[in-house]
Amino acid sequence: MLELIHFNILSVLLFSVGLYGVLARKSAILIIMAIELMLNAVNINFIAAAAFNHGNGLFTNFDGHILTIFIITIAAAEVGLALALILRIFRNKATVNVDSFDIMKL
Amino acid sequence: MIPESSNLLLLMPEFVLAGLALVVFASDLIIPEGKKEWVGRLAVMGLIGLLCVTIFSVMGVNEYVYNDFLLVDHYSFVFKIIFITVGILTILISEEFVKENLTSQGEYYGLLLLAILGMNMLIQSQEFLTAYISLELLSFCLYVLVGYSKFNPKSNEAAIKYIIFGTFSSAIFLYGLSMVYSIVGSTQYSDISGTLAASNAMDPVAILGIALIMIGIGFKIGIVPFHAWIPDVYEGAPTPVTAYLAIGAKIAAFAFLARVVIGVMLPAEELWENWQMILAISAVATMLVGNGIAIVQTKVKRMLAYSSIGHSGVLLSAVVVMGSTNGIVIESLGYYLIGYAVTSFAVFSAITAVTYRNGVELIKDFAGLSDQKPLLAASIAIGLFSLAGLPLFVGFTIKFYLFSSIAIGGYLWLAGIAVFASLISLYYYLIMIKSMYVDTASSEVIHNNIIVKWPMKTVILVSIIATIVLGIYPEPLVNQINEISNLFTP
Amino acid sequence: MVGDSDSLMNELYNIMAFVLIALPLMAALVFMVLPNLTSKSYWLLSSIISVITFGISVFLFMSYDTLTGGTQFSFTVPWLDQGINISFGLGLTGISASMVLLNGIVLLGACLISGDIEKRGRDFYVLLLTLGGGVFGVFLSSDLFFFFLFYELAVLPMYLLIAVWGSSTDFGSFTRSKEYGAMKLMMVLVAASVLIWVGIIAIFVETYLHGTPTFAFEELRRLSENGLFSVEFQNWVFLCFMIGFGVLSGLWPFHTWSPDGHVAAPTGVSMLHAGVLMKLGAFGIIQIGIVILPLGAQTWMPLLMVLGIVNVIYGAVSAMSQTDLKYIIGYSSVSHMGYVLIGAATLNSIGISGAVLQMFSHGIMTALMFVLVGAIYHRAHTRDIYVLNGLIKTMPHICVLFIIAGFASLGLPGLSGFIAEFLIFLGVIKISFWIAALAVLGAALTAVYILRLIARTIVGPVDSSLSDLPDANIYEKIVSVALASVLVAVGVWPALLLDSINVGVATIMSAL
Amino acid sequence: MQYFWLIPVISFIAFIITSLIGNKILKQAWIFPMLAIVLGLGIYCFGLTEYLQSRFDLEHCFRSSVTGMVGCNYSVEWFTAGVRGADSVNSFLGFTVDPLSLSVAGLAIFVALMVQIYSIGYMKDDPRFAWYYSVQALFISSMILLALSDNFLLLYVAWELVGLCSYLLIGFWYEKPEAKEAAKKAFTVTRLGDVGLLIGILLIWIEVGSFNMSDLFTQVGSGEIASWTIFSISGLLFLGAMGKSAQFPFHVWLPDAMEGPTPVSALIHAATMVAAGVYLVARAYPLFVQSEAMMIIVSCVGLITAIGAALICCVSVDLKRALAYSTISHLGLMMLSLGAFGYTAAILHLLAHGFSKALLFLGSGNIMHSIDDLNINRMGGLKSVLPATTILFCIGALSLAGIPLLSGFWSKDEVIVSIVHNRNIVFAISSMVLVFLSGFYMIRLIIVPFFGSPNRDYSHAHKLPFVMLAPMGVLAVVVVLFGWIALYMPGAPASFGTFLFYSHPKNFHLEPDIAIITLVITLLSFGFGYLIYVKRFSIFQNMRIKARLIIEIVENKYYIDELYQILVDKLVLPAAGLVALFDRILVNDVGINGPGYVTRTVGSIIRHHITGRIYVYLALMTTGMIVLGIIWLGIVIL
Repeated sequence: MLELIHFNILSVLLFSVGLYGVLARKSAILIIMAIELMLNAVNINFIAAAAFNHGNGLFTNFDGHILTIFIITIAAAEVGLALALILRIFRNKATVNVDSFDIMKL
Repeated sequence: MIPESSNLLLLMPEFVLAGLALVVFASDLIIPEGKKEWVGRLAVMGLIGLLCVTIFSVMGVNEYVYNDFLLVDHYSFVFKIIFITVGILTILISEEFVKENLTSQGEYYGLLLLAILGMNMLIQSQEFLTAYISLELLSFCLYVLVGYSKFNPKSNEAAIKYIIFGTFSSAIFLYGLSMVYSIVGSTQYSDISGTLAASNAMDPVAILGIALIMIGIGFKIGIVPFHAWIPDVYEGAPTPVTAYLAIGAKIAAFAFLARVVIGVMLPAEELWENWQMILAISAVATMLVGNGIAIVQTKVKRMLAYSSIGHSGVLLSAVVVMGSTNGIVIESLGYYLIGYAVTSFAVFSAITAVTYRNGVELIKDFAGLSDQKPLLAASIAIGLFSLAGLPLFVGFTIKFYLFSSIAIGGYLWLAGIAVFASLISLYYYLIMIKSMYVDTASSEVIHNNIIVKWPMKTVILVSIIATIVLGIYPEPLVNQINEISNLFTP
Repeated sequence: MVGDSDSLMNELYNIMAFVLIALPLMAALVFMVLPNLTSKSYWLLSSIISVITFGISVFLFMSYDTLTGGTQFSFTVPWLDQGINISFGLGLTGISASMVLLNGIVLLGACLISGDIEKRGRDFYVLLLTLGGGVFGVFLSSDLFFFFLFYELAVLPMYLLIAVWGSSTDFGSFTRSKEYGAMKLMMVLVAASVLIWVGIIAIFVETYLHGTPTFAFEELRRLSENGLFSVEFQNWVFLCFMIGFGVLSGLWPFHTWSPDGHVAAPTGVSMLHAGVLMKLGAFGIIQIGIVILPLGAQTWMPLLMVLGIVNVIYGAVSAMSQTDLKYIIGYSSVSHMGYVLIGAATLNSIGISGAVLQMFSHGIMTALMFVLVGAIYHRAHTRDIYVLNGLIKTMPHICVLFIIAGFASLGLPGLSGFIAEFLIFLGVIKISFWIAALAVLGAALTAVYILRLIARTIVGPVDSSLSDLPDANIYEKIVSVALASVLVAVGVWPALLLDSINVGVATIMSAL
Repeated sequence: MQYFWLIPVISFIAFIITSLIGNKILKQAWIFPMLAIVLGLGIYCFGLTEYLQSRFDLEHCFRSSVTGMVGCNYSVEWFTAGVRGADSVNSFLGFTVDPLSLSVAGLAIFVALMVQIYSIGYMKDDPRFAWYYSVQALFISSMILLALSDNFLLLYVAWELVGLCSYLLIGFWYEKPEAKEAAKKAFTVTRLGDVGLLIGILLIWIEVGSFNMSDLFTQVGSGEIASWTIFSISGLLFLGAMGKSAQFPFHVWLPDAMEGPTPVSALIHAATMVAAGVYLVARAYPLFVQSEAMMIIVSCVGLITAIGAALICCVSVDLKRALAYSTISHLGLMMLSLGAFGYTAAILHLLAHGFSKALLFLGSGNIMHSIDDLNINRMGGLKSVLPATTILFCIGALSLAGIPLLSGFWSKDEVIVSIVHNRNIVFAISSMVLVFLSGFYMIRLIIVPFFGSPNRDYSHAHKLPFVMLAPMGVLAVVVVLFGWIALYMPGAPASFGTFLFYSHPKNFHLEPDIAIITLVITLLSFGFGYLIYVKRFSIFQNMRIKARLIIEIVENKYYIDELYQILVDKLVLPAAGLVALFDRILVNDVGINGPGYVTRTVGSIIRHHITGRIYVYLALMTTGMIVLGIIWLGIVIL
């Protein structure tokens, strides 16, 4: 039987994978993707909490579901914007390797 | 008890602002190339109108709207006024810069307006999802604005760094929110604080959730250890945008933080006591790291970025002592933010004027400015002296006030470190002043070709005068802010 | 109608203290707004302003009623009645009366002497007047917040004044650039004010927690008498004040900003720097430290006295081996300010009144010296005492006055320095014989370096390269003669100042 | 008498006028100082007469219970410092008129008048004629103040002012390196002594609560002050006196002071200012006599100084320097006398010496004026060139040598009597040696320059104007006649000893045995001098060669100047240099610049965590989160 905790664990794992990806990848696009993973972990958490706790205490409405939809939307916009910016920099530098994005430092 | 209302007219400023943004976007299509500054002027006129609208529609109001999602009160009123004013000033200093350096000028102003809208919503939200969406609205605009200088690799790089960092911190923020939600079942401040205060044995999940939320906000403010993006983004962004980041975005973030702390954290006293220490440590680190690194900078904007980190530390120290002496802290925090804003405008407006044509960025390139453009040099000097906390300028009074309230809150040592940090800051400000006033003009950079037009001149004069007047006659302003603090003192 | 004009006069009389502070600051502001004039006209305008402030300071000094005593010319308006509750309070005490007079004199002198400033005249006079106004503010404030505000305001212009209009000097084995001197001065002084700031905040917090938040001296004093401040509290806060204010008075080992500042500064600024700026610190210790924190004062005074005597001897010995005129005078200032610190540390009325008199006397004397050194430097383009010689042949006026100032400095009776030092000795010998003996010895050491200076530069055979230098110009003559006459007048008739100083000291003593 | 304060004031006004307008009326600049001093002399004479006639019935005058003399005091408040009534110091401008102050003031005014008249001739060609007179006026003003002041503070004021005048006048020809160095030396050395004086005054105030002399003496007399305190106070005062009166080891400045104009040497460095030390000891005599140890110290210092200086005087070839050493020797003798309870004798000798030595110096001034040289070995046979000067000089010299009927004889006899009576045999014999030496050097100074064969060509010698010879003549008359007041003092019951005395008046009595012994010794010394310098006995020449070493030591002033020079060069100056270096390197560069440097360095190190790489930033953020979490846990657990 699936409990809330299982979804939570899944979410933590997904979040961790995303975190790892953010820290380990050198390509800007992969970093964005990893961040998307993290956001998906968030979504899982929200949906699971809303579904399992429905009716208890303050869990009377569909807040969790609504939150998820908003997050998905915003994440999409975010990715779009990020990709646009990456495209821009790719045109100027012909690379998306974040190692080369260090004109400004120290 | 604050009444709830369904009077949507209370959101009139936001509606008007959104409409204004659309009008500005549309006007960009109509206004021909070469007259694009009228887009900005239209925005300014609109914002001035908005100022009136705001004053007439929400002044003195204290009501919840949208099912308790938003709170229209004096706090949000004061900050709305601040945001709109900051917006006006930013647009005014942008005009020449945008014309000389950026393509597609129209959207620039529209995005600025949307950013203001984001701030306005952020400040009056009483619920984390609304807050998050407003924050993202603000952030999206800023991401674009930072990268607005399309062909400037620095600008591109800054935008990339900003957006990756920003989305990453959003993810963390949201993850924290999801954890809190799974315990509380709601994202409203009052519900969360109610649950936190009620449960004696605190749920580790909720604590971790709150922590992640705070980290997300901490990123926006740029406190140590979440400060790394600030220097790069400030440096890479077009100068007026840097000003906007350093002034508008920072004020918004702090206003938001204060709201969250007051709404969520303070009722859970035990939790807050632990947090105070964490924040204090972070504040000390922020002040020392920011000012310490600023000393060795050679580029003006980067130096100001680090100095801005240092100021975040000072402000964070004020947040630390919230709770024990609410009223006076909020009062001093508000006063500090306003004083910081006018002072920073004195600095940034002049720096924008200097950089818009010559693109100078090194401190030593400012040599000889006082001979060639005395007004700009004076503006920067006054602003820097004020930032360093020297008197006659507002910087002295706000620091004195803020440090006193920190000390009253029981953190005299923190106040002491803050004073010490402002001593360090004096050193690098003086280096900048030396460059302008003492060093002889270099042959490579000549400032004589700078033309200071009336919008810029207005901002410079207004900010200089405000820097002085607010410093020596702060009473009306403080009284206004005092109204806010009364809201939070039972 | 008569009554009206009477009350107007009364009004004006009451706000005199405010006018004194506001006038130079307003003038500075007006200069900034005014269209560009020539340097000469700014000089003329600021000279007029300083003549007026001089007049007002003389008026305040003369009208200070020594029979009534206490704080007079009180002027209080609420400034912030919310939150931390600050009022803008001014008042003239017996001690500040003579200090205000000192600043009036030195500011006038500094303005008159600076007529040769060509570069950026406007900025120079704006800053100079701001400095003067700030100093007046410190002496007249009766409120800790404004005291500190004016204190910082007085420090603020120093950086630019030195860094822009100063001069760099190469000493062979090392160099002292004007930027370095200015930066060091500014950083050390502001670092010192960090301590003061912390102390002020600590005091305020105590009063706030007690339910009577205040910055006003009178109020704080009353609270202190009622035992609000515990001994431990007083101990650490007074230590902050002692070091913080002490640094501004050249307290060893934080004194090097002062000689290096002098070496870099232009003449008028040196005058104000040594003449009044260094007095602010001692004034703070006496007027605030001792009055508000008497128990702390009692704890730390032995240390201050020892440091003061180190100042005296160390400054004098350092001055002995210097070769730059300004260094010599700078270290002599360090040495003389040591007397002030010792005098304050005696915590008895004679010592403190001696300290205040010494502040006045040293202010005038050292201002005079800097006028003359500035004049010499202006003509000979060097301050090296091994290069300068036999100057009295070519510049008799400058040299004669220099000798007068020098003798005032070594404590020759008949000039003001003697009475001041003598009173300090009297105060000290009540505490410790050996400290007094060392202090007297210090005065003898002063003779050594002053006479060395005179023998090297002023008398003796004259070099051909120096033989056709002109003597002082009319302004230098006026200023130097006026300052020298003050030295003589106070030396011959010290009661001029001592009457009001005694009253002020009586107030302080009643706090102990 | 109550107008005595006018004397210094008038002179001071003359000083101011002359220094302001002196250069405009260059050749007439002497008028105001002269006028002032003549007026002063007038006031003094009236005052003296008044004192002598009616001192017992004047309102302000009363007999001191300690000294027994009648003193008249007048004072006004000068200043008060501190809280009035509680803890304050009151100081008065007051003067006292008693036999002691009258004597010294009289000496000062009279000699000053003579010297000023003399200077009209002597200084007339000097470009700084006006400056000379104005400083002279200041000197007179302060010297009279010194003599008259009734409290120690005022005395100290005057004490320093006369020092200032001495400084200014020694350095009168300041272009000369020797002159400026001598001036510096004089002021510095006396200043060192003054440290003692000032501390002594401070101690007096602590003990008595006032600076007033009579208050001090009353308390001392009533035995309220511990003997140790009396010893230290008197010792400290004596330090000041030693400095001013050029007593060993502070004597080094006086010979160098001869760089000043000769009339200045006559007035300041022979007759008046240098005697101030003796005057101070005499003034504070009630204090000194309370401490037996101090009296012995005073005698010893006096004796050492007297003999040491007399020996140097015997070999000095510079006429003025020789006279200066003679002055030191005589000052030593006065100190010796004071230490031997010869109070009256010392003052009498002070006066007699003052007149005589002024005469001698003016005589040497004549020589200087006419042949512009002071080396006695290059003179010889001056008697034919300067006959009048020769006579006058001889009168002065013989007076100091102690030839009967001249004033020096009486005073010296009085001194010797007190030494023999009050001190042991060593002192007695030493004083006899001293008599011999002073006789010897005086006869040497007479024989070598004035008599014998000329060693140079005098054809270019300048003639002496009357204005220079006249005051010398007056002085010579005084020198001849003055000593008789030892037997009869007008206005007093009998001798000078009934006018000026300590504790009880005592008549002067000539003790024939002592008088005869000293006379014999003096004559012996004359004979000795005659044999050496006139007959040039070869035995003495041989002795001279054999005692080369000793003579060399004496000629080099026992190497004391060199010792001081080494002390200054090798100890004081390097120490000062070291302090300055310490100040620059350690205090400034390390102590002040150091923290700034450290901050900068730390800044430039920690800036390296901003690497510019996004993933590093993100990692930093993550690590920061974890670190904050650990801290948070720590806080929660604690």
